[in-house]
Amino acid sequence: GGGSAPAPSGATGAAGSPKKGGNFRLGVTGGGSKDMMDGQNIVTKPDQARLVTAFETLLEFDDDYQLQTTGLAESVHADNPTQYTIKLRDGITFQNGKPLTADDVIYSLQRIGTQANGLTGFAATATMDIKNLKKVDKLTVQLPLLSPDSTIPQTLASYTFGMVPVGYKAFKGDPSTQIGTGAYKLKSFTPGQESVHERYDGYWRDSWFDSVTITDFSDSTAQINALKGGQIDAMTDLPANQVNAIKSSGVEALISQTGGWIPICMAIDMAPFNDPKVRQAMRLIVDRQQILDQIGSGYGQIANDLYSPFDEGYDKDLPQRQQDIAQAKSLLKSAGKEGLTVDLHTTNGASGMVELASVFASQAKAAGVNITVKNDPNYYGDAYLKLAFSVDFWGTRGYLNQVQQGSLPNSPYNETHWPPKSGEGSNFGDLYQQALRETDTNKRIEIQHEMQKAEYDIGGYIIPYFNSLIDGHSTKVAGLKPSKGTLNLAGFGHGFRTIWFS
Amino acid sequence: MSQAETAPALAEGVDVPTPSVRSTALLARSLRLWRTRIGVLFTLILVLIALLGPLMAPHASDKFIAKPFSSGSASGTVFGTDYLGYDVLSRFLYGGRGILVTALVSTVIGVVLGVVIGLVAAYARNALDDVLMRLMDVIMAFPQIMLALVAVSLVGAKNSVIVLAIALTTAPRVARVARGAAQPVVERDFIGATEAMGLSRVRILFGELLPNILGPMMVEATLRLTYSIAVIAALAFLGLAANPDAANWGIMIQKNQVALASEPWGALLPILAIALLTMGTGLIGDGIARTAAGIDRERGDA
Amino acid sequence: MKWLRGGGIAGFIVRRLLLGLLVLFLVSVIVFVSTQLLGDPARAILGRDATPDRLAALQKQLNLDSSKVGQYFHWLGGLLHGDLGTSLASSQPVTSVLGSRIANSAVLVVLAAVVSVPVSIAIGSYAALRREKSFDTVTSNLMLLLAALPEFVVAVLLVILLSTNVFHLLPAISPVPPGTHAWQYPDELVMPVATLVIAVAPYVSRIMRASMIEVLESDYVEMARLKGLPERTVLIRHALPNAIGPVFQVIAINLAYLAGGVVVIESVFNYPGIGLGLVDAVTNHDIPVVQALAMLIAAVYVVLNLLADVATILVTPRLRTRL
Amino acid sequence: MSIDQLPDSESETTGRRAAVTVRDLQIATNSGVEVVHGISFEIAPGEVLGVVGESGSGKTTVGLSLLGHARRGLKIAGGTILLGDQDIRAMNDAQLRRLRGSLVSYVPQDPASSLNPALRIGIQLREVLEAHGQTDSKANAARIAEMMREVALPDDPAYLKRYPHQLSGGQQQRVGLAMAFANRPRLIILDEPTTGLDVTTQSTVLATVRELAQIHEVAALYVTHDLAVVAAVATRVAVMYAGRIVELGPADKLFESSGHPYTRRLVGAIPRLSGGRSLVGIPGHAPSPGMRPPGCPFAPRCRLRIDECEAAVPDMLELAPDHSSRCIRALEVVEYQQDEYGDPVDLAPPEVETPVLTLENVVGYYGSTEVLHSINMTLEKGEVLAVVGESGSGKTTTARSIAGLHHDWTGTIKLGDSELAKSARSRSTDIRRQIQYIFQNPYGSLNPRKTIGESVGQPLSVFKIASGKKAETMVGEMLEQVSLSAGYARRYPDQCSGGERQRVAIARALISKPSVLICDEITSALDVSVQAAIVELLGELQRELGLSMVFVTHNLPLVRSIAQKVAVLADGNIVEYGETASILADPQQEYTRHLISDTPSLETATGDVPPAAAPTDGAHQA
Ligand SMILES: Nc1ncnc2c1ncn2[C@@H]1O[C@H](COP(=O)(O)OP(=O)(O)OP(=O)(O)O)[C@@H](O)[C@H]1O
Ligand SMILES: Nc1ncnc2c1ncn2[C@@H]1O[C@H](COP(=O)(O)OP(=O)(O)OP(=O)(O)O)[C@@H](O)[C@H]1O
Ligand SMILES: [Mg+2]
Ligand SMILES: [Mg+2]
Repeated sequence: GGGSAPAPSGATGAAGSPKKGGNFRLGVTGGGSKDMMDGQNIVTKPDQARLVTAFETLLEFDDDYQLQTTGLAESVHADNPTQYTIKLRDGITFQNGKPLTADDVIYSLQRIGTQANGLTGFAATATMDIKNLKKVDKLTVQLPLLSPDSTIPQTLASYTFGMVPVGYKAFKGDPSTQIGTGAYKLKSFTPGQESVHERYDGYWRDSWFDSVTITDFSDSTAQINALKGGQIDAMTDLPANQVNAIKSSGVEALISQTGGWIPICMAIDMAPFNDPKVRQAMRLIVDRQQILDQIGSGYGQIANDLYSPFDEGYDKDLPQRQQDIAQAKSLLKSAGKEGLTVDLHTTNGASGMVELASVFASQAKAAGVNITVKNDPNYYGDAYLKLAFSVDFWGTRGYLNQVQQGSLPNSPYNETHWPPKSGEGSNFGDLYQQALRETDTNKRIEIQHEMQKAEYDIGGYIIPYFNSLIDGHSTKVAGLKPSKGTLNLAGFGHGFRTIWFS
Repeated sequence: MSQAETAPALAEGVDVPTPSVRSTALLARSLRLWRTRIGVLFTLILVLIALLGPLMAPHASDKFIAKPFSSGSASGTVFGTDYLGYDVLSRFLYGGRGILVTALVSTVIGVVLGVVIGLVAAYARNALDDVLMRLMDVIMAFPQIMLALVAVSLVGAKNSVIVLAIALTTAPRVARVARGAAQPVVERDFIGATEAMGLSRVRILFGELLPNILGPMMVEATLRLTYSIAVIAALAFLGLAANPDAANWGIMIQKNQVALASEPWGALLPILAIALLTMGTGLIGDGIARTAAGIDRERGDA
Repeated sequence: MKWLRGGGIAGFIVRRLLLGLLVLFLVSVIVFVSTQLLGDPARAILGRDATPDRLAALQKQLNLDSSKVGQYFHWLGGLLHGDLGTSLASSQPVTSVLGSRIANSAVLVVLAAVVSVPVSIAIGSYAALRREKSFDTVTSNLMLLLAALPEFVVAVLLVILLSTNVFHLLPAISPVPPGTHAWQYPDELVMPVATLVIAVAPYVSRIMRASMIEVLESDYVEMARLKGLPERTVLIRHALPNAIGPVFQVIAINLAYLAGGVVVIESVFNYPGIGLGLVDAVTNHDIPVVQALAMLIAAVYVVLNLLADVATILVTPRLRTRL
Repeated sequence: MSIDQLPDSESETTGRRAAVTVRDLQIATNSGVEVVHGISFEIAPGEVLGVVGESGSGKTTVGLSLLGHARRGLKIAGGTILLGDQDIRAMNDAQLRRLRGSLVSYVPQDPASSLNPALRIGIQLREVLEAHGQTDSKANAARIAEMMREVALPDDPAYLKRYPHQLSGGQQQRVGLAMAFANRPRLIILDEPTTGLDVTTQSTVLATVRELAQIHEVAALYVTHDLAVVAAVATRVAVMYAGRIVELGPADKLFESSGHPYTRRLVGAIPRLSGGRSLVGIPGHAPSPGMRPPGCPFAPRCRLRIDECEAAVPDMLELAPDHSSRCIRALEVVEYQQDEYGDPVDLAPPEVETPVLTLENVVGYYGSTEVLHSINMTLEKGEVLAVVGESGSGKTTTARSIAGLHHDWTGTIKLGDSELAKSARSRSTDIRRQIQYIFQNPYGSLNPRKTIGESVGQPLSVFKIASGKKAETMVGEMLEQVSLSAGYARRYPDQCSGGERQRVAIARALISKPSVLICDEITSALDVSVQAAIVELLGELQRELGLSMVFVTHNLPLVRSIAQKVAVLADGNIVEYGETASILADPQQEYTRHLISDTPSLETATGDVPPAAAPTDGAHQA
C-alpha cells in the first residue's frame, strides 16, 4: 500500500510548489434540474464533481487504478473469505468538527445497503451482511459477508461509497446538511445551475483553493468559450476533436486513458442475435481503429470486445479482433441472415453513444447489413434493457465488479441478457461465484480468463474501444495529471485537493 | 370612396393590356425588381446545390477521410473534415436535400391548412370565425420553436414529427394573415354576386376568394418557409434531428460549430447556405410584396 | 362622454381579459393532455433504476393513481392558487425552481425590447422617409440579411468576434449565479441582448417601414403638408401615431417569441432563463415544470397581445370611440 | 336654390386684378410624359372658377400645382403661376410652406381620408393657425369658433374634441372648408369636395363655398366632374379634356351655347329633372398621358371631326371676350342645333299589369336594429321601378333582400306567384336565375382574378345553361349586346374602364335571361358621360328584352330618364310611391321636395326650373 501522505508531489514539478488561494471555477456538462448532492449517490455528471468536494471513501484508487490505503481507512483486511475488518485513521473530523467513528461507517454502509434508499451502490452490497456490521471499537468495524467476495476493497474505494455522518440525508435545500470529511464544505447549491464550496479548515490533508465553484453547462461550446474567455478554470469532457484547436488559445487538455467503454449491446436471447453467428458477424464488421479515430479523434485504446482493461485478470492474450467483412458476410449467410435489417437504439446518454451507432451503421453497409439508428429520448425511461440491439455506456471498473453490475442474470443493468441459459457459456455464473470465493490471485485470474473467453466468443457486447477522458483547463491550474479512474479531471483533482493555481 | 377617380386602365393606356393582378403575372412582374431577381438567383443556386449536390460530391457522405477537423491540406480535401472525419464538402453537398424537403413539406402543409382555416373564418363572419381564431390563438400562444421542441422531445425526432410540429405551428400564423387578407375581399360585391347565383361555399372559397389573396399568401409562404428552415436548423442545432449524424445542414452547424474558430468550414458552409436560402426566399417575398403594393397603389384599392 | 369612453376601454380590456382567460383555459387543457404523453413520470424519474417496487412507491407518492380528470382539476386548482406543484427532478417547489429563471428571462426580454423597439422604429421610419434612397436600400437589405441569419449563428459569431477569438472585450457566457440578479452583470448581458435585438429588429423595422410608407402616402399626410405645417410636425404629429398602430401587434408577437423561444440563445450563452429550463424539464420529464412553463409562456403571449390591442386602440381613436 | 343666389356673373373680373394667374402650365411625370399641357387661366378675387372634366383629365393635378405641389411621380415642368405678383414656381420649400394654408389653401377630394384619423378636429384646425405664426391660443380659439360658425358647425369645445370619424361625411367636408378658410387665404382650391356626399349635404356644402368665397373675396378653383354641380357654384367654367383646357367661359354660356363639341356632349349626358329624355353618352374614352394624339385629343370621339382636326392641337379660339374654345370648328359648334341631347322618351306604363315581383310588409333588420319598416311595392312585367332616397334610407337593404343577399327580414317577397326564401342559397336554381343583381361599384363586383369571359360565363355553368364552346359563343354574343367586343372576354377587369366594367356586370346579369333585374346605384361611381351611356344601354336592353327592373338610385333626374314608377324611401319607409312623372312634377311629401331641390341640375343652374322643383323654403340655409 502507498503511504498516507497526500501526494501533490506526483504533480508536475514545473508548476512549482502548491500555493493557497483562489476560487476554482469548474464547468460541467450533463447536468440539469435533476442535479443532486448526496455523499453516496449521483444522477448526473456534476453530481460526481459535487460529491467529491465533501465526501471521501475508506479506500482510494490511485491514478493507475490500483487500490491504496490513502483514504479514511488505515487498513481494510480480509479476516477470512467472509469477513473484513476496517480500521479508520484517527483524527479525521467531519466538516462540523465531529470526529469520524465506526458508527458513521456502519451508518454509511447500511444506508447504501438499504434498497429503499435507491442509492447507486446498492447492487454492490449484495454480498455484504449489512445488518450484522459490528463496531469493534471507536475506529474499527467488522464487515461480515453473506458469501465470499474478493471485490470488497474495490467496492469500498468506489466514489459512491462516501462516508457520511450518522443521520445523514441527501441535499434538500439546506447546504448545512451536507457534512462530509472532504476538503470543501457546501455553501450554496442550485440544481442545474451552480454550487459553491468553501474550504474546510479542519481538513485532515492539504487543500489549496479557498473555494470551488461548480457551474452547470448545457452545451460544450459554451463551456469551451467560457474556458477560453477565462470565465472558468477547467471544464469536463472537452470534445476529443477540439484538443488541438484549444491548445492555441492558452488552454490545456488533460487526457486520461480510462477503462470507460461504450458497448453495442446485442441481446443474446432476442432475434436476430440469438444466433451466435450473427453476433460474431457483427463483431467482425467493426473497424475499431476507424471508430476510435472518428469518435475519439484517436484518443483512446482499441478494445477487444472485453471490458475492465486495468483489471489484473484482463486477458491480453486473446487475439485482437480485426474487421473481416468477408468472414462476416459468410457467417451471416450461413445463419440465413444475408442483407439483415435491424434497428440500433441509442440516446444522448453519454458523448459518443449516438455517433458510435451512426458510424457502426455506416460500416455495416459494407457487409450488406442495413442498420437504422433510432435516437430515442425516452430510451432509459421505457425501452432500456428490453431492446435487442442498443448502445450503452460504462465507466472504469474491476472485472468482477463489472460482471456483477451487467453480466449476470440478476445484474441490475444486463443489456445483453448474458449468460446463455444452456450450452456454451451457461456456466458463467458459476465461474463468477468461484472467482469471488477464490483468494488466490492467479487462480482467480484463470477463472476470469475462462469467463472472458466465453464473452469474447459468443458474448453480447461489441466493444470497439476504451475511451479517454479529456478535460480542458487553463494553464494556471497546476497539479493535474492523467488518471485511469472513472472521474473526470483525475478524479476532479482528487476531491479538489491536489490541484492549485500556479 | 369614389372609385371613379382611379380609372386604372386609363392610366396605363387601354391598348397596352398590362394584366397586373394575377398571381403568375404578379410573380413575373415582381421579377422586374432587382431584389426579386437576386432572391430567385440565391434560391435557385441553393435549391440546385441541395438537389444536385449528391451527384457532385467528391466522396460518399459517410466515407471516413481523416481525423475529425483536419484541415483541407492535411486531409487532401477542399474544406477539411468534420466532427466525424467526413469530407465537409461532400457532407455539405449531401446535406441540403433533407432540410429543404422537410422545410418545404411542412411549410406547404402549414400554409394550405392555414389558408383553408383563414378563408373559412373570413367567409363565415360569425361565431365559427371567432371559434377558429381563438383556437389559432391557443396554438399561437406557444412559440413555434418551443412547440416543436416539446413535440420532438416527447415523441422523438422523427421526420414526421418535425414536419407535423412545424406545419401545425405554421398554420395559425398563416390563418391569421389569410383571414386578414380575405376579410376585405369577402366584403366585395363579386362575392355577393356569386352568392346570389348560389355558387357552393367551397367554390366561393377556393374559386373566388383564394385567387384574390394569392399575393399576400405568396409573401406569407416565403416568410413561413424562412421560419421553417430556421426552426428545423435550430432543432438540429439543439441536437433534435431525425437522424442525429446524417448529412444535414442543421446538424452540420450543431456538430461543427465547436470548431468554428479553428476549422470553420464545416459550420460556415451550411450557415452561409441557410442564410443565402432564407435571404433568397425573403427577397422574393419582399419583391412580391413590393410589387403587389405597387399594383394595389396603382389600382387605388390598397 | 369622457367617462363613457374610459368605461369603454375598461370594458374592452375586461372583454379581452375574459377572452384571454378562455384561451388560457383551452391552453391548460391542451398542456395537460399533451404532458400526459410524456409518459409515466415515475418511470422517467427513476430511469435506469426503475425497479418495480420503487416505481410503485413513487407513483403513489406522485398521486398518479387518481383519475386523469381528477388530476387535471387538482392541477388547475393549484395553478389558480399560485401553487404550481413540486418539480419531479429537483423535488423543490416549481415556483422556487423557476423563480430566478423567470426573472432572468424577463430582464433579457425587457432589455431587448427597450433597445430594439425604438431602434427599429427609428430605422423603419427613416427608411420610409428616404424610400428607395441609399439609407433605405442599405438598411432594408441589412435587415433582410440579419433576418436570414439564424439567431444561434448570430450568437456564435458575436462570441467569436467579441470574446474568444478576435477581440476579448466581453464575457463569452452569462451564467448569472443563483441568488444574484441578471442586471448585476451588465457586461454579460451585452451579447445576449444584442443577439435578441438583431433577431427582432428586422421584423419590427420592416413592418414599421411598410406602415410608415402607407401613412406617408395617405391623403391626410399630404393634406398636412398642404396646410403648410412644418415637416417635423407632419412626421411626429400626423404620420407617426398612425403608422405605429399596426406595429404594436408585431412587437407583441416578437416579444412573446423572445419570452419563450430563445432556447438556443440561452444555450449558447449558458444563460439560466426559462428556455433552457424548459429543455431541461422536458428531457427530465419534469411534468409540473413543463406545465408551469407552458402556461407561463402562453400567459405572456395573451398578455402581450392584450397590451398590443390596448395600445393599438389607444393610438386609433376610431377604434377607441367605437367601444 | 334659385338664380338670384348665384354670384352676379355680369360683374366680371376684367376690372379687378386677378388673384391668381396661370400661364402655359405644364406638368409631366418624372419620366417626362406630359400629363397636363399648356394650361392658362386667371381667377379674380371672389370668383369661383369651376373645372370640369372626365376622370383623368388632370383636374387635381392642376389644382395642386397652384400650391406649388405635385404628387409623387409628377413635377411641374413649365409655365408660370402667379399668386398676385408672387411667382409660386420660384419659391423655395420654406416659402412654399408659408404660402400653403395661409395664402392658398386646399380642400381635398375625400374628407374622410384627408383628416387625420388620430387627431381631434380642434387640433387639426388649430395647427393651421399655429403653423402660420398665430400662437395666441385665446385668439386662435376665437378664430376657430368663428370658422366653425361660418361653415355651420357647432363651435363648442366638446364638438372640437371629436375625432373625424365621429362626424358625418358632410361635416367632415365642412371641417375641411373651415380649415381652408382659417387663415383667410386669397385663393382656395376645392377638389371635388362633394363627391360621395348625399344630395342634401352636397347642396349645403355648395352653398357654403359660394357664400364664403363671396364674403371673403376669395378666389376659388372648384374641381368637379359633375357639370350640374359646377352650374350651381361657379361663375366661370374651364372644361378640361386630356390634360388641356378645351373650353373656358361663363357658366351659363357654356351650358347654353357650348363652343366645344366635348362640352356639348357633356351637357347632353346630364340627366334632366324636367325632361324625360334619353341620355346620350360619349362613346370611347379619353386618351391617357403619353397616348395622346398629335391633333385634337377629342377628335376620335367627335361627331364633327374633320381631317384638319388631327393635324395639330387646335389653339384657343376666342368666341366672346370671355369665352374661348379649343376647337377649330368652335363657331360652327356654337351655331349647332342642340341635337346632342337625347330624344324625349315616353315611359308609358305597361299595358297589361302582371306583377312579377311583389313586396308585402317587408321589414328589414341589422341585428336588432330595424332599418326597413314595412315596405310594400310591386313591379309589373316590363316595368322599371326606381327606388330613390337619401343615403342610409334603406335602398340597398331593400334591393339585397330581394336578391337574397340580405337574409334578415320578415314579410313576403314573391316572384310571380312563388314566395321567395330569405337566402339565395335556399332558393331554387331557376329563381336565382330569374333574379339578377347589378352592384353599385363596378370595381368591386367583378372578380379581379377572373377574365371577363369567365365572369360573364359563370352563370351559364352555375345555372347549367351551357358549357364549353356554346357558352363561349353565348358570352361573345352577350358582350356584343352590351356594346363590347367579344375580344373583351380575354381581358381582366383591371384592363377595362369603369364604364366597361359596368357593361360587363350587365352582361353577366343578363346572360342567364332573367325576368327581374335589380340595379343598385349602378352609375353612381361613374363619370357623367359614362353614366349616360350605361343608362342608355340599360334602357334599350330593358325595352328590347321586356325586362322588369328595380333601379335603385339617389339621382332623381336619372329616374326621369328610365323609370315608369318611383318609390321614395326615407328612413326605411316608403314615403311616396307612384308614377315617375307625376311624383317629380308634383311631389306630395316635404321629403321628396327637398330631395328634388337639393339635387344639383342644369335646370336649377340655368333657370330652367320645373315649377314643382322650386324650393318652397330655404332648404340649405347654412
Ligand atoms: N403620381 C402620378 N404619376 C403619374 N401619373 C399621374 C400621377 N397622378 C396622376 N397621374 C395621371 O395624370 C392624369 C391626371 O390625373 P388627375 O388626378 O389630375 O385627374 P383628375 O382629373 O383629378 O381625375 P379624377 O376626376 O379621377 O380625380 C391621369 O391620367 C393620371 O393617370
Ligand atoms: N352591415 C350593416 N350593419 C348594420 N347596419 C347597417 C349595415 N348596412 C347598413 N346599415 C344601416 O341600414 C340602414 C340602411 O342602409 P342601406 O345601405 O340600405 O342604405 P342606402 O339607402 O342604400 O344608402 P346609400 O345611398 O348610402 O347606399 C342605414 O341606416 C345603415 O346605417
Ligand atoms: Mg382628382
Ligand atoms: Mg346603398
